[in-house]
Amino acid sequence: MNSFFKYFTDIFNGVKSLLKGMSVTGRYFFSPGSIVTQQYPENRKTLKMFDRFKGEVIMPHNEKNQHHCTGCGICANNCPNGSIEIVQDKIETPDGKKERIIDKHIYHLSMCTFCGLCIKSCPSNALSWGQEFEHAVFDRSKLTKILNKPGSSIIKDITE
Amino acid sequence: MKEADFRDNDTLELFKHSGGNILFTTIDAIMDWGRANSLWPLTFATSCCAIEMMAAAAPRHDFSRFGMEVYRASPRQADMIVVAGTIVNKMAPVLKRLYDQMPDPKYVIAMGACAVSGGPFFYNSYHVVRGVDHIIPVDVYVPGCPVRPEALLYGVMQLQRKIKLETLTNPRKTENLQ
Amino acid sequence: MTTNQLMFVIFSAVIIIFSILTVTSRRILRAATYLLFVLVATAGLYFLLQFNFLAAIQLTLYVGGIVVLIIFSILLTSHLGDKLEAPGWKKTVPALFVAVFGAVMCTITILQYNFPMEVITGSDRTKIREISYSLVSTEKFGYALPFEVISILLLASMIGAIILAKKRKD
Amino acid sequence: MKEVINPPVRNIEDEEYHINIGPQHPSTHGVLRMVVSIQGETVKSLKPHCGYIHRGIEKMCEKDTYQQIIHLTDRMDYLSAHINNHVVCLLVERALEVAVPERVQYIRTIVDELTRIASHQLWWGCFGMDMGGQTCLLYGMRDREKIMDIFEESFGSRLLHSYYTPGGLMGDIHPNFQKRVKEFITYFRKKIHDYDNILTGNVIMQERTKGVGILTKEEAIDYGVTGPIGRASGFSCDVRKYHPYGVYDKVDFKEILGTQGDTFSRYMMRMHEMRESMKILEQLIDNIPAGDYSAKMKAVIKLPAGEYYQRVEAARGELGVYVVSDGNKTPYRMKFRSSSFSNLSALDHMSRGFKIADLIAIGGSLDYVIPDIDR
Amino acid sequence: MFEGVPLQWFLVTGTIMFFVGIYGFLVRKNLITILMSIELILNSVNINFVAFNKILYPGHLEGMFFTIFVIAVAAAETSVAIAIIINIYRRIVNIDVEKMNEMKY
Amino acid sequence: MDFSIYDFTSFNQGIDKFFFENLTPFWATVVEMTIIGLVFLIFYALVALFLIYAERKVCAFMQNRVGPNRVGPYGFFQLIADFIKLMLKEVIPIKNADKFLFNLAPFIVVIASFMAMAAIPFAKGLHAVDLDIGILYVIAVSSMGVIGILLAGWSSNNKYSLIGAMRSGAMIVSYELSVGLSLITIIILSGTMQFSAIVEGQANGWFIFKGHIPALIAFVIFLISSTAEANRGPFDLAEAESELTAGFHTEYSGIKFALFYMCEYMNMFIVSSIAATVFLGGWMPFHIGGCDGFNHIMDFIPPFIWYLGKTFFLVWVMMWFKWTFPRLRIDQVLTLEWKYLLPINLVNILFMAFIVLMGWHF
Amino acid sequence: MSAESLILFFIVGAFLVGFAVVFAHFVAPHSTNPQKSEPYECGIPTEGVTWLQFNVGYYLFAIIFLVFDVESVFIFPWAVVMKELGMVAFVEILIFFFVLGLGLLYAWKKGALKWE
Amino acid sequence: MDNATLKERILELVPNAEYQENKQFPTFIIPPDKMHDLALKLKQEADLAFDFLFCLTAVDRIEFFEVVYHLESTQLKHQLELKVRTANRENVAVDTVCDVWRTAEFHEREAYDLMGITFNNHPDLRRIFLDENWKGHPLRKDYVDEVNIIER
Ligand code: SF4
Ligand code: SF4
Ligand code: SF4
Repeated sequence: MNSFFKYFTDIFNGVKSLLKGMSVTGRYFFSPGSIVTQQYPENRKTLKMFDRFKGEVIMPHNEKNQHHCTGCGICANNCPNGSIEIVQDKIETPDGKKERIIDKHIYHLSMCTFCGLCIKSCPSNALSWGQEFEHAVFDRSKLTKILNKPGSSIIKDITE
Repeated sequence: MKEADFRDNDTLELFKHSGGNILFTTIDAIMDWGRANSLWPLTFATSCCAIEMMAAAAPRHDFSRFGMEVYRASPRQADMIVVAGTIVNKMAPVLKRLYDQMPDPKYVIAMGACAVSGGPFFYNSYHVVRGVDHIIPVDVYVPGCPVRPEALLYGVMQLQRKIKLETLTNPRKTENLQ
Repeated sequence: MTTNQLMFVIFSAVIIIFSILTVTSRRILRAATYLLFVLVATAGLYFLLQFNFLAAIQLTLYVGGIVVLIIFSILLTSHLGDKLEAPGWKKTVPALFVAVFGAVMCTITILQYNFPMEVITGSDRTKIREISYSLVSTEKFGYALPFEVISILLLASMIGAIILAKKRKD
Repeated sequence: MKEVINPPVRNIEDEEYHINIGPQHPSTHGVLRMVVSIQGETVKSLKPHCGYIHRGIEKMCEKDTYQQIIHLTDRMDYLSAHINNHVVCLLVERALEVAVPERVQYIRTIVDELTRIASHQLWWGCFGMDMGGQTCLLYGMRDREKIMDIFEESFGSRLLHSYYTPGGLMGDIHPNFQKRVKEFITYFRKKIHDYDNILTGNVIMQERTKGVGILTKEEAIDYGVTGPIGRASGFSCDVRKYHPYGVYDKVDFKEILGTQGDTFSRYMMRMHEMRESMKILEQLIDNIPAGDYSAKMKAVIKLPAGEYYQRVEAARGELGVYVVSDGNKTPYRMKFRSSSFSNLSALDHMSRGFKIADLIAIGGSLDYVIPDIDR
Repeated sequence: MFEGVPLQWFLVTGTIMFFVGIYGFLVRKNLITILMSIELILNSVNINFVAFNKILYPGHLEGMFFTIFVIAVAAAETSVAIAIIINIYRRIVNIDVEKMNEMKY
Repeated sequence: MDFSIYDFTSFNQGIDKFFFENLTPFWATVVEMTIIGLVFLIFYALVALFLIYAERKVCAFMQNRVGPNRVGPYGFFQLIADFIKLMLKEVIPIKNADKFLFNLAPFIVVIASFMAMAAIPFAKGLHAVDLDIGILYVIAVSSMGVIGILLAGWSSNNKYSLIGAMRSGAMIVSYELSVGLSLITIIILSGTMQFSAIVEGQANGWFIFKGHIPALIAFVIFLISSTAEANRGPFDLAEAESELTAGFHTEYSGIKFALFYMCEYMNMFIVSSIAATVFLGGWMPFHIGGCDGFNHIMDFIPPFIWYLGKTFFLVWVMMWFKWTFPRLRIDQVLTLEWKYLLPINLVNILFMAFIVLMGWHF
Repeated sequence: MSAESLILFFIVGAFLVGFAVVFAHFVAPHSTNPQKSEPYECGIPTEGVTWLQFNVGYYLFAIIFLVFDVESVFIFPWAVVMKELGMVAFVEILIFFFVLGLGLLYAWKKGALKWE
Repeated sequence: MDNATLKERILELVPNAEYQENKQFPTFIIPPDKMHDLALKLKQEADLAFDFLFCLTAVDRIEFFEVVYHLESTQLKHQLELKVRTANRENVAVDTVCDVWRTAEFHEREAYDLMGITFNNHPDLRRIFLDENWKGHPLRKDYVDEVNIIER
């Protein structure tokens, strides 16, 4: 007899639990306000990343096309996966000293893991985070970038 | 999104075929429209980027707006494979086989630094394939580690643009791409 | 040729062709599929004869029941690539002889017998209500007893099947 | 009359049949491959084949400095990335005997717990999906996005942050951090009821999980199964309790122990753990002391020669790291004792005698992260 | 509305089907195919029943009821037969009649 | 009651007469059926497409998403894109598969559901055939579908599909019983199996209300078992994604897969429309005895709308099931059927017979 | 409209669906590679033959199903006239159900309804 | 049990074990042939009760290999580190402990795979991560692989 009743209580409890679950989905179905979707390409205008967003490593240039990078290579050393290659150039400064400056600051976006070590370790704060995230391309070689813009030069610090 | 907002338009130009006659262009347009807007991905994910792929399918970013939420577990019914995550030497033949088993036309998105180039495991690792394009032909590269869901959606839109260049007279033959 | 004749010809052609295929196909599941066609075509014949109820029963029991069961057992007992052995000549020739001989004899007999033609009169359609009444009624032309007996038959076959098929615990 | 022969009795129901699940399979949570011997649909034995995502992280660590290693640990158990970072940082700090500022410890603890919740949310979704309720996955992901927002605002990325460095943090938390965490707690306290309604109480799910995949306490210890799975079996193994790090010794939280050791109790364990984590968060979030976000560290970190071991409680169980240093800036040998790896070894034992569908549920309740197994 | 198809046509169809079934029954070695042949035979009989009923005794239902009961019995028969076949298969992993003599106890 | 504005009977008869007057009976039938077949096929495809779209939207809303919205207004052309894509997709021939059966299987499934649709009344007089054994016919025809699934699973030379096919085979045949038996409850009440007569019988109250508790129980059982019949979640263990990748249609690609995919939705539609017809009065408007004004207003809504409304409501309920519940395990599925639904059903039939005997029904 | 027109209905359906398949066959691209037509098994080459492990559970249900199917088919006509015949029909079905209930009970007790 | 008594106990069990100073765990170097016996005793004896092997590592020490066992007792909460050294680089067999602690089974397979240490009596000593036909053991210090490794 006991098992007979259990048979029915089982059915009852089971149905109850199922209805409970259905109430959750049902409630969401009827409350379109709970939709959380951000419609990406449509909201492109208004979409703003958080200001600390790590999109890519960039080298800010000022309006005179100048940057801070000295070409010391510390960032390349610190980068855990070799995403940065520094090609140095030797020039002769006006006062006759031989000096190394940056020729190409090559940045492999395709390998970067956005760990931030390069930015943190750069002694002259030449690098920073870019907010761009739309990187998809058809050709992998497009992902290798030269961060210092052509013809750019280094900002001489006031302290010098 | 406007054409100019996209990156890498110059590479896209290279894919363009010279136009056919008008009848064919309409058919092509319909065909490409169908294909581009109905990309069913294969459930294929190996590591971290997979989580972001799931996030892209999640309510916040909602893949399904692109008609892509129909994840197919069987490659026979999938149109596209999103290689999300690292591919290692042991996995490479599996990936190749899965790709081979998909019906034409099929597309590949390399998602994440690992799939694009080996990413953090490019140097010093003994078991990582440095970019899935060594194994299968890749249509769109989406760098990032991990890729933001938005970036993936952007990559999908890039792929859609690429698909829209196909023509009936000059169909895409994946086997010849390699 | 009337619609009915055409239909009949189609159906009997399907029946004959696929029943021959059923007994000659060397892939067993295909044989079962051909059998399925035969049975569906038979159901079609019943529809043609306006025994709708019967046709539905044919579909439910034969097609949806027996054939499914047969397919199930085939799925369990044979592999995809399996082919049945071709029967040897020693078996085929006598069997063929018997079958063809019998078929020809019977056909000749049937064709020679003079059945009354053109007898169709009265109600053209068998109503389900009539069938139901005679199935349940206990009077003359009532089938209440067989109806109950069927239940016993079913009980027996079920018990038999379970006893046979249940895994013995040893 | 013919002689009576007993035909050779071949019991075909007992013959084994192998079925291959994975590497590309929706419910192996990645690229695990399992070769399952089944009999009928009952699992006789199971052989996990790993290595489909073996990336050689341990080898790579031998070439990297300690700061660089952090970004590799992120990619092991990517769902508890912060906790993985934490273990390496703790190890370095312990080896160098650096005093980490109080603020850092608080933040680390909070972030660890947030990570744990995020990981469990994702697990809940995946488990629901393994059980066939796809909606669960989407609800889990939906709520997880809130945590992702908190992370992204402060650390700049969603999943893998490389936020901890030996000695401290990469940067300070965002001013909004506390506010957002509090918002999240109120939000999630509501949503977790939905979780209960839709899955926990569901009769189908209960029938499918209760009494399935049982692991006793002894077996759990024997297999080295830790984390929620071990605790579901009654194995009290919370590193946060026994070897406290961060500020876990200052907060009040319970280590909840299960008794059944079945899939359902593993499930419940994580549900409880999410609530416990929220409790921890509530205690800490208002009390973050002011101070530096990093201790003073040398630019090049060299550990004194010797061996070090550090354990923390990751979302999936105990995470250990063993370092042999020869005094260089790179470790001589680095071994990660990942929780999923040990947990996986019990899968064979747990799933024997259950159905394939149960295997999926058991696998879901194990919540393995494949790169954590393979490294 | 039914007209035009002579009774003989039905009978001939039934006959041919019947003998095809007989042929299968004699030739086939696999138990399941034998069972299928038997179904063919039963089916051919059913056709005859129904045709006779419809064309010769249109007001009556005997032929139909016979058919119904034949189908019911066939179903019962099949279920038991399949149970036996499965049992045999479990014992000797074969369902060939010629191998069946191994089964003799 | 006046349904004359929406009565299709005369319309149908008119067409019928037109053909039979102008053509020989043979050609009249052929032409008529071809036209009807075409119309039905188009309807079939459209409904299937719409349902796929609806499902994607419904599940999106249940999951706090927006669902397809980028292709056409509200993403409505998504399905057309999918359809075009599937049509243009390569169909892979499978090695070692039994080609004949492999290609046949989707046909069987499609035809089974297509034939079942023939008997459903969409409005008064709007049906392809009105058999006096309507319900039995639908059950008979749809019982063929399972054969297609079994053949598909066996012939694709794949372990997953074979297991999936066996599972869904065992499941579908089991639940077929419940579908049939729960309908018997209503047949007792209405005393007929003819769909049109069943609908007429509900003119002053739907059977679900007329038949008290047994009808309600039968309705619930029908809903559950027809969900299983249609291979829908939570009974979708044939295509249990998390275990068997895609179940019996793992190896199907392109258009053949599309047929299976469509069939799933069509089956759902068919079982819902049967439920709507049998339990909820089909195209009958909602009437409350006594309130004539109300009844008149209800009469102005075309029966076709009533029918579709009820059907889609039930379809929506089935989607609701799918997107809420976790999947059952195969043994739970069978236990549910054989230990719960079937005995309850049998008792329910007796109960209903007793009620009818006593005249307690309305 | 007559029942036999169902057959035409059938033919039209089959024909049109077949047309769709054939059409798709012509427009769809084709390509081959050695692995494409191999059976899919999560990306691993299949080992051994593909066939199902013998599992009595499935077909036992099919057998019991068949029996009950016969039963349900016989109840249909009964159900139609139940209302009119009243008591007689009710008693008949009681006996019928009683006998079948025995069968169900037997199967239940024997454990045939337990899937394994 | 505190570390001092633990030290005594271990030395009592294995007299020729070598105690190593370590800030974290009491560490012993155990002769390879004694390890299995010791493992059994460590697990079984009530005052030791080391039932939880939480880590097993193999280290390439150039001249020899070292297998490191980290043990904990779940009741008594004391921890222990054991090391077993192989004689040289060529003969690298160590007795398995996976009959004592089941978790060792996977860890030993890993050590075999990546470090090339064979474990006697291991039930299923296959490569766990790499392909069966992979050459060499990558975590060894002398592992070279021109094809797959790009050095930085
Ligand atoms: S970016 Fe900074 S670290 Fe890198 S080379 Fe330039 S100055 Fe040096
Ligand atoms: S962010 Fe990290 S990975 Fe990227 S370039 Fe800088 S150091 Fe290298
Ligand atoms: S690219 Fe980065 S996030 Fe993606 S799989 Fe590789 S390591 Fe993981």
